[in-house]
Amino acid sequence: MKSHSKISALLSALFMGLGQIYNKQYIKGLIMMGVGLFILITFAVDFQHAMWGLTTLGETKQTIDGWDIVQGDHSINLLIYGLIFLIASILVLSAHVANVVDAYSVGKKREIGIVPNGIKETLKTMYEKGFPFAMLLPSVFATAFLIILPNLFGVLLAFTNYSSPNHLPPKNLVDWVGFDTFIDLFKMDMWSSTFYGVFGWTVLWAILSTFTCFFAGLFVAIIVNQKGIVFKRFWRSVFILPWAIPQFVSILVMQNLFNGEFGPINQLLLDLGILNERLYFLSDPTLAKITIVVVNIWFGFPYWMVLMSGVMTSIDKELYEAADVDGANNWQKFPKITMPVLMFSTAPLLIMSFAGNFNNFNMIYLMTQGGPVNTSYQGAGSTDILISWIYKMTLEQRQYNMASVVSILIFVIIASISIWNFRRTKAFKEEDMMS
Amino acid sequence: MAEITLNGIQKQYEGDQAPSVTDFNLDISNGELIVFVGPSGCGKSTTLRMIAGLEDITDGTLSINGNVVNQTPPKERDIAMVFQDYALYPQMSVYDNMAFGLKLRKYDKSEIKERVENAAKILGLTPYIDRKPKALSGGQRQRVALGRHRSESEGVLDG
Amino acid sequence: MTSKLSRNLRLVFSYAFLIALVVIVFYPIAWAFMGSLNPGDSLSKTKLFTTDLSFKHYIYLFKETNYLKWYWNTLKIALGTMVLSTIFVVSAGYAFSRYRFKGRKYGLMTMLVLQMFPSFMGMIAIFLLLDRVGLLDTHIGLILVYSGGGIPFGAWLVKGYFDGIPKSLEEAARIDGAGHITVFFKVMVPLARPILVFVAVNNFIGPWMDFIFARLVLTSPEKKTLAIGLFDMITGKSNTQFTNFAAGAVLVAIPITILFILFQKHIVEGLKAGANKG
Amino acid sequence: MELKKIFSVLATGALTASLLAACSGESANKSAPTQPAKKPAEAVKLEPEAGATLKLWDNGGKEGAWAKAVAAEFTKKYSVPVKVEESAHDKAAEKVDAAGPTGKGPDVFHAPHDHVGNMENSGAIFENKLGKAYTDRFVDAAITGTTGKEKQYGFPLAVETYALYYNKKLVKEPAETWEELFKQAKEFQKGSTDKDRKYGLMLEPGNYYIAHSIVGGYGGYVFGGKNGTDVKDLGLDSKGAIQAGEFVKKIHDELLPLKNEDIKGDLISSMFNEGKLMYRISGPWDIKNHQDAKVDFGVTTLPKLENGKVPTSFSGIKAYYVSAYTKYPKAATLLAEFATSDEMLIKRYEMTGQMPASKKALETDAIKNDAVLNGFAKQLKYAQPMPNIAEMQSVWEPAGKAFTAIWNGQASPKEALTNATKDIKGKIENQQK
Repeated sequence: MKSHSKISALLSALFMGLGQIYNKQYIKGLIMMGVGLFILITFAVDFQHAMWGLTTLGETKQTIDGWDIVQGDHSINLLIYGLIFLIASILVLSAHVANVVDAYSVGKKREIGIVPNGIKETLKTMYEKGFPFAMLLPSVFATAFLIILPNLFGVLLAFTNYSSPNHLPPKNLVDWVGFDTFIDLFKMDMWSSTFYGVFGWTVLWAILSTFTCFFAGLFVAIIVNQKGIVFKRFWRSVFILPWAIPQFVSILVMQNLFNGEFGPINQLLLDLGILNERLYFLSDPTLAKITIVVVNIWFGFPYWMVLMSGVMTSIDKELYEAADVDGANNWQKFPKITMPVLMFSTAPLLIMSFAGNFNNFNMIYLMTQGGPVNTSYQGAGSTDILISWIYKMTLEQRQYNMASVVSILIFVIIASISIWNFRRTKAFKEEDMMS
Repeated sequence: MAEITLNGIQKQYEGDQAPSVTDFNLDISNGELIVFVGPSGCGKSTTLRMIAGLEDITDGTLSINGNVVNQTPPKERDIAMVFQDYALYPQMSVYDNMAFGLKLRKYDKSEIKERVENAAKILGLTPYIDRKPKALSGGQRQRVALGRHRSESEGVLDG
Repeated sequence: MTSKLSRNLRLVFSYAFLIALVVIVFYPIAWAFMGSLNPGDSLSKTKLFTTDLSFKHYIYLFKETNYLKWYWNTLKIALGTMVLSTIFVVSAGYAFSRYRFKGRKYGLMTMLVLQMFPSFMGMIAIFLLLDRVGLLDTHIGLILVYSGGGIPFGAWLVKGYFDGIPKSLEEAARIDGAGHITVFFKVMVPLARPILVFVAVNNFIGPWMDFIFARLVLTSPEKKTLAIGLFDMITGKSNTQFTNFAAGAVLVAIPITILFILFQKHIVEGLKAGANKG
Repeated sequence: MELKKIFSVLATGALTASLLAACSGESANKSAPTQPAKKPAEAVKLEPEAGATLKLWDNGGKEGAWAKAVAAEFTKKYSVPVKVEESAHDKAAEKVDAAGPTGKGPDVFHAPHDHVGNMENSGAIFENKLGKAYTDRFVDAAITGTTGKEKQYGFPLAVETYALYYNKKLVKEPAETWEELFKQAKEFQKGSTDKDRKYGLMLEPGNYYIAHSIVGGYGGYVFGGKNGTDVKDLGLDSKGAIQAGEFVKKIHDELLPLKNEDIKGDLISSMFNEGKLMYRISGPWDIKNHQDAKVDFGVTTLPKLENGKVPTSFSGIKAYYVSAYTKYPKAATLLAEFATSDEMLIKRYEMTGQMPASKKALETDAIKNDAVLNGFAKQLKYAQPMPNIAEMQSVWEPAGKAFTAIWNGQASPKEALTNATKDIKGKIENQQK
């Protein structure tokens, strides 16, 4: 007996749809061949050039001769177009593999005497088995091109010398330099001392801002949800306001409120006799850090309040009733029942919030622009966190490669903290989650 | 009018070491009432779910009324199943819960109405016909779950 | 008796705290509002209690700038983002929650990991990509960027919510004779309404606040969004129109705040879903 | 691949040829009578390329309105359509980098002159080939400012520098020396209370753009060398600069004991508008603001330092540049030339109030009689164009930081400036790789 499976798989591997035609699925095969042809025409020709661009980052510089401007290879564009093709080709390749697998399995069925599906049945099984893939398709495309591609590009930049002033295209070519930039970051005093300093503060900031908001939100939620408090909805609606107002607006307002000389907060505290002399909220390095953490509570507590209220109202009443029967009072019920439930169900969000604060660009950039100055830092201020430092590096100083290196480090840090934490939460271990 | 035959049915979940159901043979004739009894995890539900078409059958053949239905999707098997948690659609009223399957099978409106009302009467659900499942007691919910299949199919599996 | 007393005491303190908190929450808001009515150019000169008020900044917005046009642009982008991202996120979240297929685990891992990249790591790449497909400086391009960017987080959230819906419901529907599409639209989507509203509201709000990607993608002034329009008033050395900015900001904040309060219940639900399953 | 190589060899050859031509062109100018045949190609009358269409980027607002007017006239004259798009000039260089290669960039754009170095390095701008006949029309600073390491690029629109604003109601005779200013200001500040603050002088101390005037006045410098472009010779820790740091500290201690972070531009403006501020140091961009607030103010040179020198403010040159990504360099050059003709620059002054960069336009009566502009013009005589080499981008942040630290009392002037210099040196070295 002929090995239909092998022959058809081989044919399909040769060209999309051939194996299907061999398996007598003519319409399906023809459609697939059409798709294959389309890919070949639109894609394969440029592919080689794209890969050349990705590996060499270009060979000719821009030249100007009199009035003639001849554009050379633009390394950065070549890099991106190379990536676009790379990702597209992965998608195409997976389609091709699916095509081979399909041909193989249909061939296999033929070997045991099952007649291959006609086009009608094919469509039906496609609908039955392919439904989840169809649902995923739009997101896969969008993710591949709008998230993976840009991030991959960002990662790759770290391995080039793309930076001002000597490696800016199109007049210059950008080259692959391997890990040189990473080594620079840690070897050069100037960069590394800034990095360690900014990194330390970033971690501290992320922890402080996450926990202060968490507990502030928890506290407010407990107060509002007490028995005997009326107009619960009203209170919650008011406290949700800071969350609803566009952040870039309220941060700028806060910046004005906390102006050391002219801000009303200082004046108020002086008038009330709480202070004897002005506090320089935003110009003293330590005080500035405290100020942004405190101000951040204003922005961050509503989220947790809303969340905690939601979780608290959904805790099974029977738990409390059982505790009542056991003779527990309010002070015992809270740590024994409420708290564990809250912690359990909010832990994953706490981690996400930590990651979010780690990269809370708006807060730092709009509130202090990283200031006050820190004379021992390179390109960063006392309150700069890694992400705002990167922003300055890319936009103001055009050190694109160094910015990418720091981005990668941020990613590695956040990813490892998050994954380590997720692993410890129950949600992650559940068979259903990751099976 | 349903006869169900299980012939050498086997279920192997991917990643599990031992199969959940091995070489299970059973003939159920029309009108017969069958009860599976056993400790939890012994494969009762898996078998039922295979009959209903909710799980793929790893090996063996399942026939209903003499036709092999291994590959037939659940909706074409003409089987009903009452789930442990009743699986009532919370967003629909009792009436709509019971009428859902009929609507999907394109019965005409008057017939749906007649069948549903009839079933409701038998199960004593007429007063609650416009309520949502949430507003029913456990026993009432169970009856709705039964009732939604009463009108439409022949074989009933009680999970 | 003592317990009653302590209860009352507790309530008194609680109300005092709540009222204090209301003041703290409202103070910056009231201050920004008064700033927008303050006739000068500087926010720092705002007084909370004063009769020296003027609507000139609001008039300026409508007469001297394209404020309405920005508003309209932003509304379009916000609606587009809302629809598109909800489609992306719900379809992906549903597939991840309800189906078992090859690569599911890796898909979920990827989604998790992708959330952790610093957001503006690949801005240049996005710019050139949009250019390549001819979507640079178009609202559609920006909508795509926003909707795409929200997929990992949103899909996880929606997946978590669907995970909480008993599987038996959809199995019952399948036995009732429903196909994939019917199960999805008739049974699952109505049940997932809270999370859908949450995702939709979230994505609707995003474009009102972002000034980084909007500035990257949109270059022509007639396509500006509110956030850029307002931000331009206060950046650069000759742009110190803080009070015009405040006026514009007040008009942005009002609808969003209303939206937030209206959908409060759904937001709680959505967050809870995220909390339960992360 | 092979073709590409051949092509690149050809192109390099062409480049060398053109460089040689440029050199000999220069010598031709010097010894014009003996070598009339080698007249540079630039002198040939320019014609726009057939089918050219142009895109012009300028700021919005009044400058944008002017650009549109220019575009309309240009189209009338040359029948080349010009599309004007709004793009903030201080972000233009960056945007050209991104948009240029995609073909979405402008043909001509407005940028500040201190970006010339970077734009030259990345090859974003095309040389101004109009030669001496063109450049002679402009004030020197405008041309040096828009000249890069290799070539002259810009088509100057306006020159600006900062000077001393004074409120005429509060100041009878504006101070000529800092000594006088200190005296007047202290007198005025006597009436200041916590609730009703009054200040004699306000400036943004953390901005090196401003601080440089004092540094230069005391003989300090950023880069040494002939044109201030020797990046090996850093002068921020020179004696003059440290003296300047001490003087700035004195301003803080005696006149303006506020923290740098608390002094914002909008705040200074509103203090000035309310008549609670005698003097401020700022540029022409604040004119409109104060005129709108109906403040009776004057502008004059910065007061003399104790060594008798007028502080050397930084000047900025607003100029048009031809993008190196343009398909129509000739038409684009023509447009830039047209926009910077005396007639158009006078029109620009009328529409925007900015000081034109061309000598002839500066001679017109309207400008001569513009008291405010005159104040800036006087200061301009002492001004130094901001260095436009790319390395300058490494200076702003550390230098600003140093002056902030001095102002806020975080570091002594010597310490702060030595640190800054070290920092800048390191940055520049790092970038030379």
